[in-house]
Amino acid sequence: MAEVDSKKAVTSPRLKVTMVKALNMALDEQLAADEDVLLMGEDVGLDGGVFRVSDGLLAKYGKERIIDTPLAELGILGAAFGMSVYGLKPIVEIQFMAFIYEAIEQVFSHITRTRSRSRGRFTCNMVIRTPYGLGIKGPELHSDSTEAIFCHMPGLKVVVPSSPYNAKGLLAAAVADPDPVLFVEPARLYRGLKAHVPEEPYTVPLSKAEIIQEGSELTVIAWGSMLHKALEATEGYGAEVIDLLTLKPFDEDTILNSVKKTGRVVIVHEATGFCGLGAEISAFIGEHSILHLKAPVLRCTGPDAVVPMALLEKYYMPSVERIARTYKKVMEF
Amino acid sequence: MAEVDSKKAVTSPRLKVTMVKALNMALDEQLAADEDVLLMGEDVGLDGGVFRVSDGLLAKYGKERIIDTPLAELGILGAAFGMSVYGLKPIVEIQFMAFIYEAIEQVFSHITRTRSRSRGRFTCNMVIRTPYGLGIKGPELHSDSTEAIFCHMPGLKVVVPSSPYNAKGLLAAAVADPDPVLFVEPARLYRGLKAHVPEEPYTVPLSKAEIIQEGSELTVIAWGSMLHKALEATEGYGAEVIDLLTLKPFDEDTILNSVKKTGRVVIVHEATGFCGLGAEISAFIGEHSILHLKAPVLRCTGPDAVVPMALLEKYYMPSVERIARTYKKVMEF
Amino acid sequence: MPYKTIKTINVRHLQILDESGHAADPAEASAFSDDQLKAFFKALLQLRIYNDLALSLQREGRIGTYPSYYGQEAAQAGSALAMEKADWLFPTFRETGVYLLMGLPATNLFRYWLGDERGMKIPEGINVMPMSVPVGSHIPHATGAAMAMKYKKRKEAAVAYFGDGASSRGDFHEALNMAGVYKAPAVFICMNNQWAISLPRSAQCAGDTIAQRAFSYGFEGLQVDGNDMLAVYKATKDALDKAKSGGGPTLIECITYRLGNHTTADDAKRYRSEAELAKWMGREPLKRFRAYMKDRGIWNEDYEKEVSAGIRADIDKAIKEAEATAPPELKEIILNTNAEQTARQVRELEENGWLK
Amino acid sequence: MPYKTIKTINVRHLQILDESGHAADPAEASAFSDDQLKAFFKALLQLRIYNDLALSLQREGRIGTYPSYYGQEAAQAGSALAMEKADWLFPTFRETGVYLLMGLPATNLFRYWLGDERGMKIPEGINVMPMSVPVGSHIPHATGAAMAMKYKKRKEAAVAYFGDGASSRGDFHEALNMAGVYKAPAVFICMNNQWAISLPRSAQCAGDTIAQRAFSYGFEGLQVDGNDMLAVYKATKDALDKAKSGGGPTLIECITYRLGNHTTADDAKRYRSEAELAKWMGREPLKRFRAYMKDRGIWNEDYEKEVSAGIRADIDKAIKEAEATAPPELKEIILNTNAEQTARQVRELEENGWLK
Ligand SMILES: Cc1ncc(C[n+]2csc(CCOP(=O)(O)OP(=O)(O)O)c2C)c(N)n1
Ligand SMILES: Cc1ncc(C[n+]2csc(CCOP(=O)(O)OP(=O)(O)O)c2C)c(N)n1
Ligand SMILES: [Mg+2]
Ligand SMILES: [Mg+2]
Repeated sequence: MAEVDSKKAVTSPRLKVTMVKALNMALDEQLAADEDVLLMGEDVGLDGGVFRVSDGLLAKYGKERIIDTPLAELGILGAAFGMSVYGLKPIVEIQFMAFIYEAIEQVFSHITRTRSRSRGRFTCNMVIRTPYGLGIKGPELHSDSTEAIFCHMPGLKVVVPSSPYNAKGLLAAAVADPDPVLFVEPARLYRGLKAHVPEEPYTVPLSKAEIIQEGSELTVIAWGSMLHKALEATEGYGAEVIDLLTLKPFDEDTILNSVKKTGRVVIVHEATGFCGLGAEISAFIGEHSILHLKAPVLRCTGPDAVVPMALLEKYYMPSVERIARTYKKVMEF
Repeated sequence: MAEVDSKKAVTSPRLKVTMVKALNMALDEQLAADEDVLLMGEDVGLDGGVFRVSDGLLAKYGKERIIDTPLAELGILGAAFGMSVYGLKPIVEIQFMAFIYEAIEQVFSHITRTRSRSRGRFTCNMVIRTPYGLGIKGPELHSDSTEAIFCHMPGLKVVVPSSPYNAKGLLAAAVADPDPVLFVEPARLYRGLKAHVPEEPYTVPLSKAEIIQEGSELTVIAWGSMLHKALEATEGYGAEVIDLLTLKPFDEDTILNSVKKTGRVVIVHEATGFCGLGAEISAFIGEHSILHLKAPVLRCTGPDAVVPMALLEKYYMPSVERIARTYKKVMEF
Repeated sequence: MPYKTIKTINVRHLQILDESGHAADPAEASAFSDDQLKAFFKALLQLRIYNDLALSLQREGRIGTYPSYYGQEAAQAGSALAMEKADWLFPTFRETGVYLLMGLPATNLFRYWLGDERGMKIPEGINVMPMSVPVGSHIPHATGAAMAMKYKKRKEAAVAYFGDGASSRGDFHEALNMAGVYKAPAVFICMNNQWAISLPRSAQCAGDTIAQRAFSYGFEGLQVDGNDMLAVYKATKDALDKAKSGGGPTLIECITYRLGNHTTADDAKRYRSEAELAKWMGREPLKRFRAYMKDRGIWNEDYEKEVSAGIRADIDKAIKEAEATAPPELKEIILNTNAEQTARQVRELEENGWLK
Repeated sequence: MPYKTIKTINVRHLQILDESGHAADPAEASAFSDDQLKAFFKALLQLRIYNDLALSLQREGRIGTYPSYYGQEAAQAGSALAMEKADWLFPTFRETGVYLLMGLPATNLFRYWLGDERGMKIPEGINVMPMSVPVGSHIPHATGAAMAMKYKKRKEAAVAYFGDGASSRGDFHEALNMAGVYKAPAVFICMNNQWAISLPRSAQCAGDTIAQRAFSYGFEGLQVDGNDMLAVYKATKDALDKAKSGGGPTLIECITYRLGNHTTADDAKRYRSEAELAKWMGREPLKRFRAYMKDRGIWNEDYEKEVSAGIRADIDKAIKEAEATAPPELKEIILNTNAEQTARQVRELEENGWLK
């Protein structure tokens, strides 16, 4: 897997770490800096989380701040909401993205609406972390990527890191944000790549995309787990690759500037295409840049089908070849 | 409110009825025709449903088939799923669209996946009916329109009627469909328009849009509650107005044929724009018809904001003026 | 017999005034001072009058759909008056009376019932969350706030109000279970008013009491005569004290009755009998409380008239204020969605002409 | 005292074989015939051997993540053998043994653990739903199926299996509450194996038993020694009989223990003590059952060897078959999403070259 070592990650001392470790460092920093920050979720304590993102934190911060919860996702998010309106800053881990579904009412009817409902009296400074995506040969329902559903919820920010560096900095920014943030972590990249990460605290700003590779022939927009495949598939083109990082609200300027330059766009995501985030990006570009477009904006996504289990997962997920085919289509239009 | 009397609704005897009555007739027919059809939900029995859609059915079919349930949306949809894999055909009423959120896991992780999960051994012939939308001065969370979330769920069909005639026929088709259907009823139109409806059973096919008004200058795509406003706003243009009827999977041919003719498109919906269904339609048109487009595909939607209560609702919802402004933009591009 | 009993659970019930209003438990009743009783009575009257006025306003089209709490005044007032300022409350849409007694200006409430979000902009210092509409979904919030209080080592409690219908919901279960696990200083008050719209309590759940559910979560649940203001007050106070002294949560099931329609959009005649209504009308809380005040020799008609007049004047003023309030600005549609507006939101504000 | 007790609940426990395997209740135990005991023993052995082999396959990388049910064989076998063919089962991912005993070919199971959906294409005539992964979410399905059975006036029951962790979920609550309301012929079997991944039962809920929850739903809940195959069988049988004769649902809490890791991706050493493990190893179900067979004079080593050999041969054959199965065709990714493919799906099948 290609290593994406952000150009910004050059301060020293630096550590070469996985995304899991980078997230662990970010959590540690946030907990150390502010006693109102708590971490809660299933198995986040002694077990350190099923992916070990919270490894060691229980020993350091105690069970009042690293809260192992009963198996009750809606109770967890509901309680975290109660904590946050009271003034704490809970970070919630949902073990796998599909397990947040029981708690969607909490997200959609309370977490994202309390500021509006109370005209600002009550707000919800909460981060919900959850792994997403295929590629880990997980059991059924361990590989969903339904970020688009959450992007459709006014009031929620949705963030997806793609490297250890930006994972650490974005998580810090998410905790600092006064509004709720859904922080969706690409499980396939948890340990799949290592990169240098500064030891000291830093933030990577929300709502800013990063241009991972500059180019003038084709704009490629991707995030998280698909970013590296999308990048790999650009070989042979002068493609500009945008790592979206914050999906909602996304960085409009970076996208439009690139489209102005290239006139050709492919959006890559793992989720099923219909009503996926790719649709929104495509519609947005169409609305604002149609005169710059030299070809249709194409999406390379998962099919309109239920997310499969291990044997079929690598076909469902856009492969480098499938992505390259989409680029070719756009380039040859 | 404009009366949309479908050209197809010409058989006699005909009754001039509201959408509520048309839905009631459809339920009555389905229950009469097949003893495996049941209706369940909160207050659907004696009370006849809070909108009276099931008025009189308890007396006719008894409490084993018209099931008043405890206040437990996930239990209701979960139980209905159990019934349907066992072989029944439950029609579930969710009192207001926002109250399905607690049960989204049932929809997303079971109802829509059981055919795939069991490779066809178990299927789910279920219809979930729920009212949506602003314009009824409802309390908070009584006016959501989050159809896009459900459109993103592979395996689910999403249908929205716009008239008494198609409400009756689409509901019949939904019950006949072997897969789960979310049937989203525009609350604002429940009693807002009356139209002639045949007394005898008929179906309006799923996945077929209807051209409500032919035209060659502009394609307008809308559904449900917004259709009539979108139609009204076309005054002065030779606009072709498409009533989408089935949102997922939508009728691709009708859309593309119209776009080929007009080259200009506006999509109107009440839901917030970001990742709304308008985005998917726009992206789809961009992918398949960019060379026919003479202007950007524009969306006229609710803003990126929490759905408001009564005093602000008419501003949030696209008004005839706002829609007309969007048409103008596209026409003058 | 191979079966052996391994656990026994006893569910208790509390009543201080009997159904006609005389002291069922004279010792407990006489523990309340005259001044306390007068304050309670005033609260009951205030709630009754507010509700009556709200219903007339609705009939006149001056407010929107309104959920009457007629018949539930003792349960609302008895619990609300037991709270301290620092406690946090998580009510439903029917707890209008609780808001009033916790100090929310009636003006706010009338604005809210007009469909104006600003009505639920609760003033700083009043720790009552906006009314929760999705039934049951707010119960876990009280658990979380209570966990936060415990973490912060503050002597406060979090209180959730909800109905008999809400007790069927998953949120109820997850919330009470978590509260039990963390021994959170929470009080769960179930307003069992016998109906969830058209569904009677007996069809809502097959258990004999809702109170008994608490035992599965490791804490006590008790039933209280919810039309007996003294019993509600005492049960709530005891539960709050227990919570604040580390004893963990309590579930209180107030047995009461919704004498009116579910909301002004409902017609209860469709689903319930006149006989049932008449039976409960006989147990109506204000009448009972008046009877006890008489027993104590501290009530007469003039006294009630005087108190009523004061209350009515206050509420009339609030209505005037509410109706004189300028409508919300259009930019409000977007402005409160998040702390800072996004580029798209700014565009929407401009394009829709909502900035003026 | 103004408080009075209005309800008393007694929670019962069932054990037939004691912890060392001797008859705790000789009368009940002797009601089982030698042939029955032999069939039970064979089932226990079959489950033990299957699980061992699955674990080795996983270690060799020949199947994916696998959740061992080591230690829970009596609870699975005892309940499964009490079922009739017409009953409908709603299990979790840990009930592999239940599938085997209900007649699902082991080949299917091995395919499933390889990550092949076809493994859960349950043959017609076997009414067991595919394994449910989202914990607790399938419990309402049993309620619904049971309601359907009652509506169809069939003498059948629906059975949900779930863990101690699942009992904290809202779905558990809504499902049992509805089952109580409709007196649905459902049996809810909680496999309380003391752990939900790293969370011990004591931190899952503060109530003393999970069984007692049933009373809030208006029906009985009882605890059963889940490592005592006879007790599990009897409790399940009784509950099924009651359900089928109109007596409504039952909740059975099987007290058992997960002797292995949560799944092969888990390391239980991170969170639980050797001492606890050793204690439960002493109560392990196969050993206990063997001891009782010995008491009855129907067990010796040769007998066990012979039975084992037959089981092992069958499972080996199933593994070979499973491994010889051709991988799923790529079009399977889409084909089972709905009954008929949409235009978009057809395009996707073509563009991705999945039709060949
Ligand atoms: C989740 C949800 N489902 C349905 C509704 C519609 N609804 C509003 S109140 C109500 C009944 C509530 O009953 P209960 O909890 O007993 O409270 P009460 O109205 O009696 O005060 C229903 C079904 C809702 N608001 N939320
Ligand atoms: C809704 C949901 N949340 C989290 C998970 C991850 N998970 C899988 S099994 C498990 C623990 C289940 O515990 P229990 O119900 O006791 O069953 P057991 O594993 O002990 O058999 C968890 C948390 C899941 N599968 N579903
Ligand atoms: Mg009620
Ligand atoms: Mg367990």
